[in-house]
Order: sequence, then C-alpha cells, then structure tokens
Amino acid sequence: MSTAVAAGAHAHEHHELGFIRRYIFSTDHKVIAKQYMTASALMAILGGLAAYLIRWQLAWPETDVPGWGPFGPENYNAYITMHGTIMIFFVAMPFLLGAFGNFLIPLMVGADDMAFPRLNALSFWTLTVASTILVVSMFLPEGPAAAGWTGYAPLSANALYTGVHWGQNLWILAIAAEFASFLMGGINFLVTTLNMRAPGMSLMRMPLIVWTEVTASVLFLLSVGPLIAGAIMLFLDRTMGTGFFLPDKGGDPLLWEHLFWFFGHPEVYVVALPGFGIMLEILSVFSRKPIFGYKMIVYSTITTGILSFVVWAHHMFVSGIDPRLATPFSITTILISVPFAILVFCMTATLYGASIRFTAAMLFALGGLITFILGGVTGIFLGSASSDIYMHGTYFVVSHFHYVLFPTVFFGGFGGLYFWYPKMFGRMMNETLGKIHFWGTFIFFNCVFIPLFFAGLGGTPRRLYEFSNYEMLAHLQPLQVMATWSLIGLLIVQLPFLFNFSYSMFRGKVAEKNPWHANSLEWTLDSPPPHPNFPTPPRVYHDPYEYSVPGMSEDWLPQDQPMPVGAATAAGK
Amino acid sequence: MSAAQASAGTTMAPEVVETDSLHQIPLGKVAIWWFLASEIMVFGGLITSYLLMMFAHGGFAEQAVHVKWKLGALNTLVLLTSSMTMILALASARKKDLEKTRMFLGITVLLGLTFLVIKIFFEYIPEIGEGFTPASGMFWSFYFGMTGLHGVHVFGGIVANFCLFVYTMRKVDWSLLERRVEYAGLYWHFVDVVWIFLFPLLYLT
Amino acid sequence: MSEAVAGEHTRDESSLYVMIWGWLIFLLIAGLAIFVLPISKALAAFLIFSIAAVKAALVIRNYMHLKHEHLLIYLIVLIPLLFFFGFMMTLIPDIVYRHAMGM
Amino acid sequence: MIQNWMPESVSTFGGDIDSIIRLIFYIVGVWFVAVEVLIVYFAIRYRRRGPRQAAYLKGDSWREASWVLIPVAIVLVLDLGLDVAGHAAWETEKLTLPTAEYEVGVSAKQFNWEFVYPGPDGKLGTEDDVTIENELHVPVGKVVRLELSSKDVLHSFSVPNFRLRQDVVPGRVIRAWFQADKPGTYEIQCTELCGFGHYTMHGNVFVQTQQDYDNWKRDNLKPASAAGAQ
Repeated sequence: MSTAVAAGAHAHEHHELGFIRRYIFSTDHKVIAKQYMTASALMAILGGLAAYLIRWQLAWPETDVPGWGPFGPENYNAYITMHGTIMIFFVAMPFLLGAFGNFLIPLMVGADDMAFPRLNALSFWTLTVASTILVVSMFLPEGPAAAGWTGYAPLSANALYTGVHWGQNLWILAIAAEFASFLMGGINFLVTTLNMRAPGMSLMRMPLIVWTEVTASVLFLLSVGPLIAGAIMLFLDRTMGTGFFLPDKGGDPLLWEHLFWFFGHPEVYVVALPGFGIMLEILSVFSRKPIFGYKMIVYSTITTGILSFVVWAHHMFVSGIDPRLATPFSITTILISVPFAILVFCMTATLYGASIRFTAAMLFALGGLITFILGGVTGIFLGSASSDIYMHGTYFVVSHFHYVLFPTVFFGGFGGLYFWYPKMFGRMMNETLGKIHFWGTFIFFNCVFIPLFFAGLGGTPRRLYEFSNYEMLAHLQPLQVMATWSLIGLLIVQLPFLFNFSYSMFRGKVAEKNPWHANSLEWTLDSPPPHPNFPTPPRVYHDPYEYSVPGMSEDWLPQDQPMPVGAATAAGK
Repeated sequence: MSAAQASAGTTMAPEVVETDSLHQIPLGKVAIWWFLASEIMVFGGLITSYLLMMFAHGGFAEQAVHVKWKLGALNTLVLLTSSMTMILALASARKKDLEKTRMFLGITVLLGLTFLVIKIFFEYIPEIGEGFTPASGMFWSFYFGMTGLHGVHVFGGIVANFCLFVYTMRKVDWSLLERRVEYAGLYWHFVDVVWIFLFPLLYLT
Repeated sequence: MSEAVAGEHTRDESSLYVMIWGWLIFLLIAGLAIFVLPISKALAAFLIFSIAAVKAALVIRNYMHLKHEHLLIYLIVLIPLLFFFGFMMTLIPDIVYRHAMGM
Repeated sequence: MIQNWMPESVSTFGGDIDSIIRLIFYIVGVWFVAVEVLIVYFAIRYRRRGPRQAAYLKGDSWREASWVLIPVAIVLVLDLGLDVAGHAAWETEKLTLPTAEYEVGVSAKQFNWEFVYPGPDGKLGTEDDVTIENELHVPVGKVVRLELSSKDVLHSFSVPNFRLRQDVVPGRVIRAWFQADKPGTYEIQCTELCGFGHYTMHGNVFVQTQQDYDNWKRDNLKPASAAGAQ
C-alpha cells in the first residue's frame, strides 16, 4: 500500500468533515501548526504584558502602572515567574517546535503528514490544557506561582514561604502537562524524520531546520525525565507532606536544582537550535548560495546536543555544590562555544560572495545572527567559574539569556514567519511593514538589554522589586528607565506586524508556488499545500542548498529535480 | 494512539525501503521505544534522587525492615509471570491463534490486577495503618512515591491490555492485533523491568 | 510491517519464553536467598543488584525481543541509560562533599 | 575599561576575579567586533546588484572548510586558556579556607541577615554569642571566615565590592571567607529570590581599622547572659 493511496484515503474522510473537524480538531499537521502558532501568540501577549509590568515597576518603583494599577512586591514575584514560564514553555517551544516543526518537517522530508496525526492533535490539545491551567492560576485570589520560573525549593516546596498555595500547584501541573504535550510531539517528529522520508531523502540531504528540530526533540525527550520526577516530588512535598526538598524533613534543596538544570540547560538548546535552523534556511535562500559547510553544521549541532547534557552545573557554581565540580563544568561549558562558533562562522562564510536580497525575512535572519553573537560571547563570562562568582544572579545574566533566547525565538521566528507565510496562508506579507517591524524590533531590543548588561556589571541583582535600598545602585537607575522606555517601544513596534499578519491573510498579494525561488520540497507544492501534501510521492536527488550552481540558467535547483550532468561536474561533484 | 500507529505503520514501509534501512522498523515500534527512553529518564531521576538521599543520610535500612518484603517478592513473581503470559500472547497472535491470544491477554490483565490488589490492600493500607505514611520520613516518601508512580504505570498497562482483550472478542485484523499486542507488551515488559530494580532498591536495602 | 522483521518471528519461540521465565524465577529466589543469608551488606547489595541487572537483561533481550532489533533501537535504549548513569555519578561528589563538610 | 562599571574591589581575591573578567572581556571583545564587522561588511559588499551570480561554495573540501576550522581551532585554544587562567581565582576563593582570624556566623532568614559574633570566649556556638541584624563589623586586613546557614529558604550572600558570592542553603553550613583591605562601609545583597521581601534583604559590612573595631567590639559584643545577670 503506497503512501499517496494511504494518506489519500486518510484525507478523503477529512474533506467530508465540517468546519469543526477540519479546523478545530483537525489532524492535518499544517492546521495543527497554525493552532500552535495561535496558542503561542496569545501566550506571548500575556508574557509581553508581564514584561511591561515588571519593567515599569523597575523604572519607576511603586508608581501605579498605567492601564494596570498598583503593583506590589508579591505581584512582582508572581509576574517574573509567569514571564519566564510563559516565554520559555508556552511561547518559545510551541512557536519554534510546535508551529514550525509541525509545519515544516513533513513537508521538507516529503511525507504526507506526521507519523501519528492523531497523537499530533492530542499533543496540541494537551498544550492547550496546560496553558489554560497556567492562565487560570493567574486569577486565583492568592495569585500564581511566585518562586521564579526555576521554582527553586524550598521556596516553592512549602506554601508558607510564598503564601501561594494552589498557584504553585497549578504551576507544577501546567508544566507537567506541557511536558507531556511535547513528549508526544517530539516522538512524532523523530519517527516522522526517521521513517517517513521520501525516496532519496537521505539524512544528509535533509534541510538543516529538520536536523535542528530533531536534535531539539531528542534533547527534550532525554532531558525532561529527571525534571518530571522532580515535579512529582515537588508536588508530593506540597500536597502529601513529604520532604524531598525540605531540609527540616531531611530533604535536599540542591537536589531540585540538579534535577531542574539537568533539564534546564538542554532546554536552552531545545529552543535555540530550531531558531538557528530557520536562520540558516533563510540565509541560504536570500544569499542565493549553498550553506557553507552543511556537514560541519550538522555535526556541530549534534555535538552541541551531547555537550548540553554535561554542563548543567554551571547554573550552580555558587549554589553550595562541591566547588571541585566547578572546574570540569566550566571547561565543558566553555567548550560548548566551539560548536556554536562553527555555526556562526559557517553562517558568516555563507554570506561571502553572495548576492543578498534584503527581504524582511533576510533582515530578521541577519539581525538574529548579529544579536545572538553578543548573547554567545557574554556566556563566556558566566561559563568561567571565577568570573561567574561576580556575575551570577545579576542583570548581566538576565541580559545574557535574553540575548540568547530573543534572537533565536523572535528574530528567528519572525524571519520564519515572513519566509513561510506564503506557504502557510497562500498570500504574501507586506515587505515595507515587515522592514519597519524589523528595524523597530532590532533597535529597541538592543536598547532594552545593552543597558542592563551595564546595570549587571554595576552589581544589580536580578529579581529585585526595587533598588532604593541600595545606595550602590542609585546611579544605575537611569539604565533601568532607558530599558523600560525601550521595552515600551519594542512592544509598540509589534503592532505593524500584527496588522500585517492578519491583513495579509485576507488581502495580501496571492503567492505563487515558489515566491523566493527556494529549493526544499515544500516549495514544489501549491501555496498552501493540499492535504495529503504530496499528490505524487517526490523523489529527492540532492541536498536542498543547490543555489547558483555553475553552468545553469537559473540560480536555483529544486530538490526533486536531478542535477544537470554538465552542472554537476562544474559543481565538482 | 495505537490505531494511529497502526494506520501509519502500514503506510511507508514497503516503498521507502530502498532509501534507508531504518524504514524497515515499523513506526509504532520506534515511537514506543522513544517513549520508553524518556520513561527511563523519569525513573532514572527518581532512582538517582533515592540513592543520593540514601547515601547522604542513611537510616533507610532501619526503615526498610518495616516493608513487607515477602509480599514484594510475591509481587515480583506475579509481574514476571505476567510478562511471560504477555509475550506468549504475542507468540500466539503471531500463530494467528485467537483463543490462546485472548486467554493469555486475560491472564496478563488478571495478574496485573493481582499485583495492584496486593500492593494496595496488603501493603499500602496496613502500612498506613501502622503509621507509615508518605510524610513519615524520607524512605517512606520515596517508597510511596516510587511504587505509587510504578503502580500508575501498571494500571495504564492493565487498561491497554484490557482494551486488547476486548478487541479479541470481535473479528480481528491480524497484523493490527499483532502490532498492538507487541507494543502493549513492550510497555508492559518495561514496567516489569522497572519493578525488577525497584524491588531490591526499596525492599532489600 | 515489512517482511524482514516479520520473518524473524515466524518460528515459534514459546518454549524459549517459558524457559526464560524459569530462569527469572530462579534468579528471583537466588536474590531472596542472598537477602536472607547472613553475609556482609555490601556484598549482598552487590550480588542482589547484579542479579537484578541480569533479570532485566533477560526480559529486555527476549521478552522485549531487543535481540531481533535494528541498531537504532539499541541506541534509543542505551543513550538514556548513559545519561542516567552520568547524572548519578556527577551527583556523588556533591554528597561526599557534604559529608566532608559535616553537613 | 570594563572596570569603570564595576564597584571598587576591596578584597584580597577581588583583584584576581577582576583580572580574569578583564581577560575574558578583551579576548571576547576582539572576536565579537571582528565577527560583527565581517558580517556587516559582507552584508553590504555582497548585496544584490544586478543579475550577478553568487559564488558556489559548499565548504566541503578541506581547503574551504579550513576558513572556518582554523578560527575555530583558535577559539578552542583560547577557551582552554581561559579555563586555565580562571581556575586560580576560583581556587583561592572557593577551594581554600585560610586559617580564620575572625569567625562570624551568618544566619539568613526571610528577610534579614543575622550575624552571630562569638562572645568573650571567642568561640562560636557557645551561649554567650551575640546576634546583630544586618550589620557585619570586621577589622581591615584580617581573614574573616563566615559560617553561612539559613533558617528557611535559599538565600545568597553577596558583597559586590568583595567579589564574594555564596548561596546560603538551609540544612547546610557553608563556609566562605574574605579579607577586606580597605576600611569603609559596603553593601550586602541577597541575590537568590527568597520571597516577597527579597528586595528588602539588605545589610552592610563595616570594614574598620583594628582600633575602631576593638572599640565597637567592647561596646557591642557583651554576652547576652552577662547583661541579663546584671
């Protein structure tokens, strides 16, 4: 029984279905991807609101927040917790893994749908449940969890310490449900990529975004277990009176930190790698060049994945673990900069001798690369144990990880949206608005976090409600004010994007099959692609980055077209 | 889920073998193994924490004398046997012998239930009666936490097997049944393996 | 399910399965025997856990018929075990350290 | 130049920490500027002008790959160098405990620092200890050992001027030390989220000349029991 027939039958039963089954409880990976995108967008608005409240309080302490009202210390702790949790677990992962992974993997490997369409839908609805739980917890009388997104015990393990009872419990439940959702999703990604590739699509011919998504899924699958165990123990501590993390009952707070960061560090790469994948795709297409060093990038991605499992204790250098652990962990930590250096240098080398078209997508990819580098290099300060003694827990850390996550999640993500929007919705987005959006985002983002680097160097601790207690920080207050103004700007420049996104969906210029002249398989299909994706199973002849092949008339060569003999020899193959 | 695996499992295999040997493995099997891999990490996290606590401050052995290791041994016997019946169910499914498949699945379900009954009514309840609750000491926290999580897994396995048992009541699609029994079995044996380690950890310390 | 895999299973292995079960029971009894016998705690623990490992190996290789599987499946099983042990090993100095500091 | 942004370093090991920070800053700074400039230059230099075909470079051959691998090799060497350079400072501050000339117990609680000074018998943990909140008085130029413990949740004892930071973990006693070499008043921060009052958990270190310290000690470190007896 061949793919097309199987999925064809599969699809027919769909087309007779009504609106609900087709758009709400659909099992079509493209629809599910859009659902993920919507979910993450809604949560992103919440996260942005939290950021606005936090920053306003930090700039003008104890003044009523416009459009909100008074904002007390307990609210502050609650909202930094929510901001972190939402942005990492309910925006970054659904956006980069859920939306892009779901949309791209089957299309790019030439499969008709995910391996397990129903499991796919289930994982999305599990995520919805998780988000709902989290949002509900924000409306509890005593407020949501307030122990930080890392939920360090014992603060999180005993309600007495924060005064939050069910807020924290619901936080644990929400996180657990989110994990369940992405476990299902990750298994789906892996099986699809391993088993459902089209003929000729060998592993080394897969687009890099697929590689990064899959590596991210593996990292998630293998790292999340200990934290699930930890979450169970934490929940028992809060509800059954056990004392896993409570010293007065013989527990050990550092155990939670170990369990959390064993997951928490790979999680960084779970988010960062897909962002890089998107940037790589865009870079290659708009510089009309093959990615420089495809194999090197693949291997460094895998190396990053493996290394990310042996660096977690660098979050705990000064947390009271055996100080002798610090040196090995700072070696591994700093070593992880090597694969990332390869990644960055390869991207730079891809620009060399290119013929670059500065579309909004390309601008976002380049902007992401440029900003990420700052996030990467500042990591060295924190990776070296001795300088971490001073930097740890300051705004320097805050800026560092925002510089790592924002470029990958938002620059990468926005770039991906501008790039694949035609394929997703069959219409083009407005380029001018897109460029306004990019420059606004780029400038304001840097204006938010560069000041905070210096605030951190000045010794400002993070997670402080306000700084008036410290004379030594008084002279740094202007930096906080600047950051807040920039954040307001950053939030405002998202409006053109939202308008552009929703307007183009109905009024945008109708997109043809391959508006960017790109190579990978999804561009060989109509926009938007039908379900089943491939009316005839595609056959793949070469890797997806054959741009500007010497001795060819046009400068791109789709994956499902064999390389002309003359060109192949000219390309030195 | 298993149905999804089944439908997908049949689709790709034949035509893509030419590309890549991985395609010979049915989708569902790869998925189940990945699922088990993450499960290994879950129980791994718990076991690691348990050992860490045990080394960090002893006193576990003194507590462990209160658990009913004879019943634990009996439960181990039950689970091991159920594992055998499960694999025999698969064997007879491969021989297209519906009667035996159904019988072995039924036995497996019954053995699973026996395990839970012994666990709950002959261990948990008397122990709590004797005043050993999850709140009474680190060892008991781990004892109830780990066996409880394992028990949940056992229950899940029982449900899955019972669904298969019911499925065998009707006219069956053999390849489908064979795959489902195999995947349910993989999970069931994994639960068994977990217990093989939990038993000495918790009862024989 | 492709012929290659199905082919391996066509021969009947039921008798083998029962034999494995016999071994498992024997090992279980052996473990319990070691538990009740008056030998040093450390040695007993070592023996009991080696036996548990053997039992697990028997179940995984035969009942979960890993021995018939593709290399990929082995990797899927071994990698998490690797990380699990690495994790455990890394935490040990932490405990030792706590004892050294008298905590 | 990164120094100007950091509070003055007044402890013996502060200088080492600062020098490693400076080292990282310069190494990393050079790379950062170099790569950014290169990217921007490429972006401008190779922008699309007319139908020029882009170069076909896959970086598969070793010769091409070396453009990336050689810089990466340098990065690797520098990384290891940084690890070696960084270890010394970590060793002095965290791995070694010089014999203490003064001992102070630090007991953190939501949301105060309690400093426990040994009474006349000069030993900690005896009943004549004196507890003072949020004020740590130490003599200049003497090795002071802190015995950090917490009564409730995680805290972190941080004195930016000393480049000293150590989390305080309930259920453990963690030792830290410092030797201040400049009299003055420096601020103590709690840098681990410890509840809604986290931002109020603020203290001061008074580094005093031996003379001032002895006076202060005479006036303030009377055993509580003796005071009660009178």
